[in-house]
Amino acid sequence: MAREVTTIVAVCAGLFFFLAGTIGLIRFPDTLSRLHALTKADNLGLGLIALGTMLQAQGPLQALRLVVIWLLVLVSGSAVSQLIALRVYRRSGQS
Amino acid sequence: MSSETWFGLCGAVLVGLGLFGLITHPDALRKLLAFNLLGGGVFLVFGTIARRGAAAGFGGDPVPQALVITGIVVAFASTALAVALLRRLAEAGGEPAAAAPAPLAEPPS
Amino acid sequence: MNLSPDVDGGLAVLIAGLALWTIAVRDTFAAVIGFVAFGLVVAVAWMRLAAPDVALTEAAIGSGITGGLLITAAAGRRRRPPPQPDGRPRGIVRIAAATASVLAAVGLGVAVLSLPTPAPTLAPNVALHLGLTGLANPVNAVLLGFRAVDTLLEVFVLLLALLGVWSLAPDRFWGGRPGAAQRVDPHAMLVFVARLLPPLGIVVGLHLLWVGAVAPGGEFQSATVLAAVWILATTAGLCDWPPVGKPRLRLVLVIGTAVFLAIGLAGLVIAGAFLAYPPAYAKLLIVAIELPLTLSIAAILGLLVAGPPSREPRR
Amino acid sequence: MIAGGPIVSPAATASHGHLLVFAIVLPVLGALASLLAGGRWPARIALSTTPFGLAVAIAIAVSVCRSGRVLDYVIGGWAPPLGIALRADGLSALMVLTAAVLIIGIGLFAYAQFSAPAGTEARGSSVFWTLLLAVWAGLNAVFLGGDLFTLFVALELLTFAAVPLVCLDGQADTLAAALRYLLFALLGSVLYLLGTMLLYGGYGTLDILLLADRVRPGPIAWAALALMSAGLLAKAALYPLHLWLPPAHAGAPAPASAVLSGLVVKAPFFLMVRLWFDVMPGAADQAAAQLLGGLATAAILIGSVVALRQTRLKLLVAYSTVAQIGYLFLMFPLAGGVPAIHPWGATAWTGGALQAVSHAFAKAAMFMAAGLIYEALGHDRISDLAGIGRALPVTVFAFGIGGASLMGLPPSGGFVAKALLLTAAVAAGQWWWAVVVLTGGLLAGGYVFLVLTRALAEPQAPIKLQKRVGGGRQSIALMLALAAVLLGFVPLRPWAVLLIGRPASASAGL
Repeated sequence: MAREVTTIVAVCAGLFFFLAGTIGLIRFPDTLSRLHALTKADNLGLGLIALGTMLQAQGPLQALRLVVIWLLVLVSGSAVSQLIALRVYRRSGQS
Repeated sequence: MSSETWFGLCGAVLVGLGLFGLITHPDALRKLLAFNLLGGGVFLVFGTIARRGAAAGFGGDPVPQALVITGIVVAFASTALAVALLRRLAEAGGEPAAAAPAPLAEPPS
Repeated sequence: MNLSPDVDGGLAVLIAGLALWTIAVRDTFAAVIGFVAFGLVVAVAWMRLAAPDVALTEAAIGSGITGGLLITAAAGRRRRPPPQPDGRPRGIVRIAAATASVLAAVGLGVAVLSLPTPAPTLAPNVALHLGLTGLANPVNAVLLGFRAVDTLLEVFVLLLALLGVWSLAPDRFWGGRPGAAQRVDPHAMLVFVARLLPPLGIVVGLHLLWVGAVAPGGEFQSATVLAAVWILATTAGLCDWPPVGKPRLRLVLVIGTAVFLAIGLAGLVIAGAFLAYPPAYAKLLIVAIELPLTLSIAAILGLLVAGPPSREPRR
Repeated sequence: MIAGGPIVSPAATASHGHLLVFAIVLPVLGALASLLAGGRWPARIALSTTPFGLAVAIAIAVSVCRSGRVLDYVIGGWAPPLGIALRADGLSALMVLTAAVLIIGIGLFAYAQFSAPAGTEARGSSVFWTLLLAVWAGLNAVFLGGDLFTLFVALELLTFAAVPLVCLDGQADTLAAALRYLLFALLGSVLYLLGTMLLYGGYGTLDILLLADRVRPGPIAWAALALMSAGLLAKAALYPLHLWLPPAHAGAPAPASAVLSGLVVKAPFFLMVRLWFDVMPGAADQAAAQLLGGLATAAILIGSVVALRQTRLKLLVAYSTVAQIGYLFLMFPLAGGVPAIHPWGATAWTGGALQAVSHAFAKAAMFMAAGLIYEALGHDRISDLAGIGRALPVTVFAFGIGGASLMGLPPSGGFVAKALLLTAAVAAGQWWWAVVVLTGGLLAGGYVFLVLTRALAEPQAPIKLQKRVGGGRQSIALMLALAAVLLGFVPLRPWAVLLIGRPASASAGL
């Protein structure tokens, strides 16, 4: 029972962060602040959802897979936001 | 309405949208996008038919599922060849627009 | 998954909406982004249609590599916009196109609704003969067993598409390397990722190939992951595309189809028919086909993204 | 029998069935080898593959004629509906043979143009020979495939082999033509694929023979027929979906044009025949067949008139292809519809098949001749052809007798084909198609004579040839044109072979 409740709480919290990130993406004025809203919220949101679903996993191997997925998204997300930010930075230097 | 019917009708809508885009968009890259949507719709119809054929403990009929995999790969190859043609055309100084008048719009001369 | 059909209805509407956006939006780049999102949602739809093999393929090829290809093409156009086409098609063409499209969609919808119940299916037939292929994944049994000749011809088609792409090169570049010359910045973020991911990607790719015998996965999905690793590494500048005239590369490209054909022809002698496998060796032969096939497909997919040779070969 | 499978009665796989596999596999092997070897090898490999391919084609034809029934082969021992069968009926055997003979002719013709200079690997030659073999494989797969999805893959194979042939020269206008061709072809394939899948959803098989038993008129059959026909018509360039063809066929190098116009457009036509006569003879009603006939009429008349107005020779020949494709589709209102079997059906069927073959030879010869003229003069403006008849008499003669077959002048293959269509139209009481056949012949006469009178005219100043054109290539063009004429000398009776695989009552009228 406690497992189920933890799962629900974690996934709902994760969804909240996703929602916040999406609102930030739409509402914030410039690329850098959008990026800031998106990455923070999404990394945390996905982490919480992974945590919640891990409790429902059948066996440690499946749980491990969820952790790996989260780590992969973290790596690619941070890399991509670095690249976008770098490009914005260079462009602003030019103009 | 059952799940697979939803996706089947969605496939029909995609076919219509793709067809419209393919005929009316003047830009060849947009035509290519429309072609891919059209293909996606066709594959969803496959998916509907596969799902309806669930039997013998399989969640769907594996034959159409296998055909879709073949279809997706062939569609990718088509897109790659078309993109290469588009880029080469842009380099050769030809205008991509010339390659893509709406098929029905040109007088036969 | 026991979600109600309403969820699938919502998914279907979302897919149609993304498609509409892709068709209607003015900016080409935005349309491409719409298409990539479309592909990802369609992959979810394939999971809901109980077709995980197709979902993997759609996510990897239909959305992933195709999306990457189209994004690159659209981005190239942003830098150097094409001359504006002389006006949109005339009104009458648009009306005719709209009529034809609506007719096609409605006719297809009617046909979908009048599909017979109970639906005709080959699933029991596949189940009955699955054991003879030595595989437990029915989709791969169809691709490499019952309908192997389709797959054989399809890989040959992929090879031809690559030759077609190469043939677009100007004469002086024939035999040279595709893509622009790379300059590596060892501290760049992309290089870091490109060093981090390949080992994992290769493990995942080989895993997909291996489990394909019993679970979702197989040569196409595996090859796509391997190709993606290759594309990432070359984009980051860690390695360069090979010259297209290189004999060893040609061998890698051809070997999948060649081995497939050879084992198929051997079937004429050992099993009495082209592409027949004796049941005792079926799984062994299929693995012998799959390994070189995955290598060839991965190489072809990667080079299809790389495009025609664009640098002069070293003589 | 094999793999303990689902499997076939021994009678189902005929003893010479493996010939069908070889017909497809042989060119694939050749293409793989030439891609692998590179350098000067592709031409040699392609040319040394052709005699074997011809031998296989002859063996298939002999086997079908001798046994008098359909030759078939079950791949992997997995019988349809689970597996895939290859089949050769009379028409397939004829088309496979035509393809083999033409590929040899085109290969020999191309050898002078596309043999690589020593040492290096040239782009054009390497690509051309590999693609030529691939086109051959695709054609044989289309003619022999017994499964609708295998036929889809074969069509795609043909598309990917044909499109790059259009833009081998890399000029902006041929690249644009290739792109347009590709888009039309892709639209055609995807519509065909959709129809295929609907048939599977409705009837649970993709095998042509099994479908023929199971298909019933209804929304699914109609939707499938409409979608697949629309797709195939786009690929066959039947009016009004013909706009891609003239720039593509006229822009390609001469041997490639000969392949594209002579053979490649016949593949979607062949599939239309399969679809309308084999898969669902009952589903299409007379109105649909009359609609196809109407499109065919428009193609013949508009294609011919536009050809008359061309100022460039290669474009004229290409528009003539648009018109001649129309003749092929006259077969549908005359040999098809409900009820499918008329006494005159066999006459129209034979006429359509002969038109496909004689046009293949005649058009290949004419494109070769046009290519040689272009090479010799450095241009192909029709108004400036004067004197070429004296400079290249063999070439102009080849063009002329190829054209005679297109016009339907006796004795030629084109004459027999058109006479059969005419007879069928009169016998069917559908006299309007007879008028179309005759008018089309007159118009063809117009554009052929237009070229010939210019070519045979006395030049004002003696013409200077840009380049010497060898006698070998001229005589190959001539031989193909003669082949188109010789078809007219074959007595009618042996053509009954074409009806192998047709319902028994269909052969009554010949």
